[in-house]
Amino acid sequence: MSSPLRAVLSRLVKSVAVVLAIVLLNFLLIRLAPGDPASVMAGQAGAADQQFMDQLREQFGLDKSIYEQAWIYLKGIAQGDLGFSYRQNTAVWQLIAERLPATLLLTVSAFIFALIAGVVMGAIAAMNAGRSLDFIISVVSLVFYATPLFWIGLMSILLFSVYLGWLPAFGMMTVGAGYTGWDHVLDVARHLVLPATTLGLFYMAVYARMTRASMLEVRDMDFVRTARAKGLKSGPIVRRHILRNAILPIITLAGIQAGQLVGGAILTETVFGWPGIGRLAFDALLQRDYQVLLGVFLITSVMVVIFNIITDLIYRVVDPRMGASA
Amino acid sequence: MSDPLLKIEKLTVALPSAGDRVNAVSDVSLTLDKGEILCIVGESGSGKSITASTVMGLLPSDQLKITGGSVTFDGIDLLALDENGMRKVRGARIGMIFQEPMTSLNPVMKIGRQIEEVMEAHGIAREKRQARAIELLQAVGLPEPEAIAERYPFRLSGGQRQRVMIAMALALEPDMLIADEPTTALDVTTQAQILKLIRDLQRERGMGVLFITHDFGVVADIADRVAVMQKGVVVEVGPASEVLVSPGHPYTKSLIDAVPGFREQASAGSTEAPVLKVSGLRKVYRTGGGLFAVPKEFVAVNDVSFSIARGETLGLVGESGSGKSTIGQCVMRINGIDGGKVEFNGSDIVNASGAALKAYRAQAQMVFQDPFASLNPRHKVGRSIMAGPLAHGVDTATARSRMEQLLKRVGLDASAADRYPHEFSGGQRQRIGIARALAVEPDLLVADEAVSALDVSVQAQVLDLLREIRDEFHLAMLFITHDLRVASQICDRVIVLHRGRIVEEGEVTNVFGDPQDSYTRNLLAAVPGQKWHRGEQQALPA
Amino acid sequence: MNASLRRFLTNPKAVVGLVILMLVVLAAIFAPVIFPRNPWQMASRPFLPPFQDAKFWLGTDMLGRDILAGLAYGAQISLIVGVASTVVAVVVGVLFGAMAGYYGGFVDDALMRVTEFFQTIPTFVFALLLVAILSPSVMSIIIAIGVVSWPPVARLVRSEFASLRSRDFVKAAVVLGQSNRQIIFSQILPNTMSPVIAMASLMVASAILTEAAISFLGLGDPNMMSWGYMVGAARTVIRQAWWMSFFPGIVILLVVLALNLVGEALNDVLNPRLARKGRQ
Amino acid sequence: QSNNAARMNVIAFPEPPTLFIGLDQNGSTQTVSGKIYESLLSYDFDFTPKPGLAESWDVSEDGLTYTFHLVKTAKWHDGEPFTADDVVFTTKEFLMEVHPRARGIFQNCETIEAVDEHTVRFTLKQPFAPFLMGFEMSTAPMIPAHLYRGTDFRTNPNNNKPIGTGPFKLAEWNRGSYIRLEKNPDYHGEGEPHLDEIIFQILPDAGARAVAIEQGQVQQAQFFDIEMFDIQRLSELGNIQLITKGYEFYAPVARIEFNTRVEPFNDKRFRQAICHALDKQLFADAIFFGLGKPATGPISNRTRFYDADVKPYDYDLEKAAALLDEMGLKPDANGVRRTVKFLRLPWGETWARFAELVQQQLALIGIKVEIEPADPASWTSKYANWEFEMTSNYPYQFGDPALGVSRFFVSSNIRKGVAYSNCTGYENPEVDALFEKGATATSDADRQAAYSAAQKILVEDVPMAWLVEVDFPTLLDKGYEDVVVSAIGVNETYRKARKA
Ligand SMILES: Nc1ncnc2c1ncn2[C@@H]1O[C@H](COP(=O)(O)OP(=O)(O)OP(=O)(O)O)[C@@H](O)[C@H]1O
Ligand SMILES: Nc1ncnc2c1ncn2[C@@H]1O[C@H](COP(=O)(O)OP(=O)(O)OP(=O)(O)O)[C@@H](O)[C@H]1O
Ligand SMILES: [Mg+2]
Ligand SMILES: [Mg+2]
Ligand code: NI
Repeated sequence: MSSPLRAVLSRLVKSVAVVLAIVLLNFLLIRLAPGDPASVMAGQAGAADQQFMDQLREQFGLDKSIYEQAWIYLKGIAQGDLGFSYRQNTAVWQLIAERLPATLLLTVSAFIFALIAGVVMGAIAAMNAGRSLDFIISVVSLVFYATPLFWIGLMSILLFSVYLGWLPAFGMMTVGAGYTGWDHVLDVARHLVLPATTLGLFYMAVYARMTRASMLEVRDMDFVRTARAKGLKSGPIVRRHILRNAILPIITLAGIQAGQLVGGAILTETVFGWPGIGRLAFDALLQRDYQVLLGVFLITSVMVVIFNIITDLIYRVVDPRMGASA
Repeated sequence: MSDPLLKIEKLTVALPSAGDRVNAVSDVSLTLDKGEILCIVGESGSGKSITASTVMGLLPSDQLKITGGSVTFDGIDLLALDENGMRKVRGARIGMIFQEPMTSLNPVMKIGRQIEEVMEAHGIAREKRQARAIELLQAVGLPEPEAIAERYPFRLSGGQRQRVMIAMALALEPDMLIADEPTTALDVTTQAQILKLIRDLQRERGMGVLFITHDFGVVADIADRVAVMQKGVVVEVGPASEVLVSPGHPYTKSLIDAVPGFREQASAGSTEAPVLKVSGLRKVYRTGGGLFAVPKEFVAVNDVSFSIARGETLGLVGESGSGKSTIGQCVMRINGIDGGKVEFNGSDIVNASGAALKAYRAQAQMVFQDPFASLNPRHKVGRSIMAGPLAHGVDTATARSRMEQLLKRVGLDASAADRYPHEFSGGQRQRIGIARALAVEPDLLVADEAVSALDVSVQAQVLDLLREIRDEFHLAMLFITHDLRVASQICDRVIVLHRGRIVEEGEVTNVFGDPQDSYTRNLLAAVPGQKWHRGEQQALPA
Repeated sequence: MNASLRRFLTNPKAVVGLVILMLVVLAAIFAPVIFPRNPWQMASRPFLPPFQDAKFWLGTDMLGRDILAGLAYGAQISLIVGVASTVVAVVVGVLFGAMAGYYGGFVDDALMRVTEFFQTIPTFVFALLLVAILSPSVMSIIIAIGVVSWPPVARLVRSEFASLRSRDFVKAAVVLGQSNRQIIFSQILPNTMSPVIAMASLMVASAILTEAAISFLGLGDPNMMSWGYMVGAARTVIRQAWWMSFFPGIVILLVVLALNLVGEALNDVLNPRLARKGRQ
Repeated sequence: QSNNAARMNVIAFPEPPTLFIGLDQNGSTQTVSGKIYESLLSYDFDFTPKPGLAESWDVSEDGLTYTFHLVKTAKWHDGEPFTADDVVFTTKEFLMEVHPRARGIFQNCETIEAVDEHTVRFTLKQPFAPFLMGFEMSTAPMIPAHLYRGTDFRTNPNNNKPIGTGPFKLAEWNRGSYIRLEKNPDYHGEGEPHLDEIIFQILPDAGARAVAIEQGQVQQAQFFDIEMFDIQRLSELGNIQLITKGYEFYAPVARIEFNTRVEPFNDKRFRQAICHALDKQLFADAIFFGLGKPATGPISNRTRFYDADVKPYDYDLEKAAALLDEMGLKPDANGVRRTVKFLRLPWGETWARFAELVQQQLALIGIKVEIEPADPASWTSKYANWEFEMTSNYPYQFGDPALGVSRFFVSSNIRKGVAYSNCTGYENPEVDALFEKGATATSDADRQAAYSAAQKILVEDVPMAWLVEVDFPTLLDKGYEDVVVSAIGVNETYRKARKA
């Protein structure tokens, strides 16, 4: 087995272990929580008696021991079954699958926006270090870095939807408009603008600051001096030598933050009524819909793990030193 | 005689206000002719690099400002050039090599590409570049140049990288080469090769070379002319033959006197019973390892045996990575071992633990290489020195008085106890380190590269101190160094290590005077400036 | 240290940050004096716009509660949660990091797996879950934020420990016969404190943001007025009463900004080299 | 989709967990599946029964026999005819197994039989006055016997493909986004329905819902879809009408329930003091933004047998303080007489504000209220298991005290672990007897007498503080007519609803 392949494989095994651990942890945490889901359901039925609640408990396996429940759940997962939501009367997998695309659309757009805008801003700032442009960019990113995401969301709704009326404030498409084809795409895009920027701004600030710092650090490195001693123009120096090396820590960071993006998505999806799994998770949290929660957690963790593997691979491509165990 | 290739006149560069002196360099005037090697020597911080950077236009202009003087290169006023004008000079007409080969190449760009970049920057047609790069790699003596061109820097050794740097600097056949301590980070053997390479290329192409070093041995081997700098001022300039043999300035003289030479008198040796006995020592490092990877094993020390008696100094020499420090750490029980025995005063210390280990700690001490890293920056000096005795149950008052005595003994004021390490110079810190080791009143002292980081003049003082202390306290000393001349100055016996094995061992003058093993012979041959030491004037370049 | 302190106090970032923080701390401390009325008490008519009644500069909310008083009392919660959860995170992180970095090998491996595990879990989601399970209260929020934010500290401390571990002065301490405990706590730990302190001040900032987000989603302590709660409660009336969400948001922004400035200034002063590395 | 189709966009919040009304009677489930499933009757605003799947009905003199004559042309959405057998199956087998509230009604039946294909007869064991109120859509939705008989009702695959007899069929359900119902062309009502499709938009965010109705992206919002404070503003926009009719069947009274088992709530004076200290008008204005009026007692004035002639609790802090003084609860240095816990109802912002206002108001008489937060699960479980001191609630009354009110007060319904039972622990044999009489008496006059007496006693004993009779609002685009036509308003079939 070649060594990069081996590294990727061991990475995968490790990831699976992490995912397993997460499943167990969440399962235990949630099961240990107070509140009996059967009584909620019974309550919502308008009236309830013991017989009805026992029925419910039995139906959803709530009368079994916690270990049995965990085991049943784990077995289910191994067979690709994320459980069944008794609140929504639907397979958890289906609930998540229906909402996952919306979340992916939101987070990936936010991520791409943040990464491109952030790196460009950071690079401009670093190249003008000490000048007013740098100052402006630094202040802007410091402010976005400190602004609560949900508040930016609200303020941008106020500004862009309520007062200026430029962009829709909520949802993923114009309700009842029944657009098709390009109109549909455009419609979704218009709805995407505010939530994606809101979610992305914080990370944009993070990447801008990071890029700036990283570039300034790389700028003082020996090999940059070498490049200058070669008589290179500043363009190639920045692109080939400084940026190329400065981007490495950002890739790592981006990988780590993929998971945090999902957290941000809960807030964003709440503020903008975006029909994704962040919203699903929050509703499930409030309703103690255990199965859905477990499913969402599992999926987000898997997403994080996948993101990490991807960044790992990208890193291997970008940094030749990685994966070469000489 | 035509105009010199490079003419520096009254160059003054100001330091930022917080500096310890006003100017980094002041009123520096130097000239360099075509086909000539000018060495700039001087202690750390004397302004050598600043001078070179100024010529190259690479001063960090936000921190250091040129406040006076001129630099003329081949009739061009370099200081008057704008960035674009300067850029055209850099790489094309003046090449430069730096001290740190490990960090001077872009880690994520292939070697060949990095060389081609120089040509690209100066308008060489794309088709020619690749062939030329290979040709250059060949010229600097790299094996398989095609393969090397396709590699990333991390796959090359330090010496190879320095060759790549040279290839890069020479790509456009510049008129002048600036080399800022290009061999300081390298092994002696590699250093010798690189020095020879630079010298040969310079001859071949008739370049002017501005060579910066702090090692007089190197100067002796390579320089046509020498400029000596001290605290930003050129104190002496002249042909190498004159400056090295009959230095005019007292500073130059003191520097030259401090250069250690090989000892000629055999040491008396010790007749006592050995305190430390190492036999069949083996140490294996395991790295990597994981679910899918078998850990890689690296045998750092293999079957090493030796013993040291009180009052005796055993030297451990060998090139970088030969396992010297590893042995020291095994002896000190910082590392575990994978085979063999280490006995102190007849008792096994490898498996010692608890009280036995603690007792050993009071008897064996260590002096470290880096004076800046070996003292806890958050502890006052007094506290650092007292830590050992206190750890061994000595009461505070005794520890304190012992600490004060030792400070005096190593030549420091008692008031030093209340200061922090950063308030001391490197040499002073090394003295503090020695005092700390002595505070527990050990029988054995391990000194790992204890003087390597110091300037020659300071080095000489610390060596003297160590020697005195050894005699005064009747210590057994294990002296680890890569510098054969230093070893020869202080050791009674010496062990030559090569890849973790002993290749030669014996009384110092014997080993160095009449080496039996070919590795030892190579090592010795690579020591720069030997002919100068032996007084073979004629060997100096004319 | 005095020199660093001077450098710190002359750092413009530090000055701006400290001034804002000082104001907030004062507001938190003197809230009961300036606004003797319970912040939950109705003070005036509901939906009073700002800058109209001199007694209620920032207006009132839908139950007629004074926004300014709410902000002052909210400062208490934000600061308490920010500082306390950071303390939790730092203690846990330092312990984990110190053990892993100092002992290396198996201990390191095991502890780092745990750390990685906690880093993989989407932190905010996890914090929400913890608060929900422990049932919303100041205590549970502190615990939740602490639990999700220690891994970066652990990593930082671990790497500092690992590098200091091989530093000569630590070897010297080993050789001098100091015990592991002495070495960890008196030799190495003080040397890791500068970056940890700098990181901690940045963590207080993000803890305040997290607390605000948790309260915004309605999982805050229902008996404590907090900024996040105020924005969350105002969300639904944003069209009628922009000021209800605007001012608390601005205050959060300012405080977090101030803490970031202070953190950066500390970074600049305490570890000039690390300063540029940014976070994480 | 053609754009001149008669379409209506309605908010659905929260997203219904399922559309199978047989198993789930959540509010939003009712709103959506009320268009898909039908029951035998519908009710006018004053609860007069109207035809549904039953064309006509007779009640015997002794109040023991109810005979329903069914619509003959009704078909299930899968094409099978709707028959008396379906009614028998639904009421005798299906609902008895899965629907506790319906069980409470149909367990009064001695026999349920199909007289012929289109006639069903219910024979009661003893008179049960509100029996005719039991054929509302969510109480007794008709379930197709041919798909459910003999199956495990809870796991029947048809649960995900609702098959009813209603004017609309499920066309598409895009979870998290919308549910589209389309016209049932085979509907039994002549020329009905008038709408081509109804799209339920799932808008989880309150702000988003307000914008949607404001900008005309949806044409109807109901219950608590729009936060109370927004109603007035939206109703003044010109294109939107505010309707408060159509909630008579639910007519909840927002109230605080006391756990009368625990100190100090076991003392009537303490409860009365609280009643005096709460400004009901303020609750109606500040919490419900005028959509409601102060309540006088356990029965809403919209529900049958209301009686206004009960002891009044005027807002009077002095009376409240006097009662507390009498109990010996003296203020301490901070003015606090007693600290109590308030278990907050987790159904959204309104109830958070409600709790905060209780806290504010009781503070004025020295009762310090600590709010206990709860998610739905823990609220329900704490409430059901009597682990609370006070909590708020607003259960539906289902048009008749025997169906929606007595359950909270009769001692036979003190059942630990069961939410929405007599959780306050109130026990009074006199009240038990009066409620019993109210349910079994056959004349309305007798019933009124019993319930009036019960109300008087309850208001004197105040096991709960009744604060506000909540008016649910329906916001409806002015371009639609005949939408709210019965006591169940938006949960109705919409067979008559049409574009103007
Ligand atoms: N960027 C800088 N900012 C401020 N001071 C500097 C800077 N670079 C060098 N100096 C100072 O300038 C003086 C000369 O430095 P220089 O690097 O030329 O010394 P050097 O002779 O090359 O020493 P070494 O042998 O250690 O390389 C030193 O005192 C140094 O501290
Ligand atoms: N902790 C370690 N893990 C793995 N390999 C190590 C470790 N320490 C040293 N080595 C390797 O063991 C070999 C011997 O190292 P050692 O430090 O003893 O060399 P040295 O002779 O002291 O060299 P130098 O002159 O550079 O100090 C080197 O190849 C080094 O890379
Ligand atoms: Mg230098
Ligand atoms: Mg070494
Ligand atoms: Ni679509």
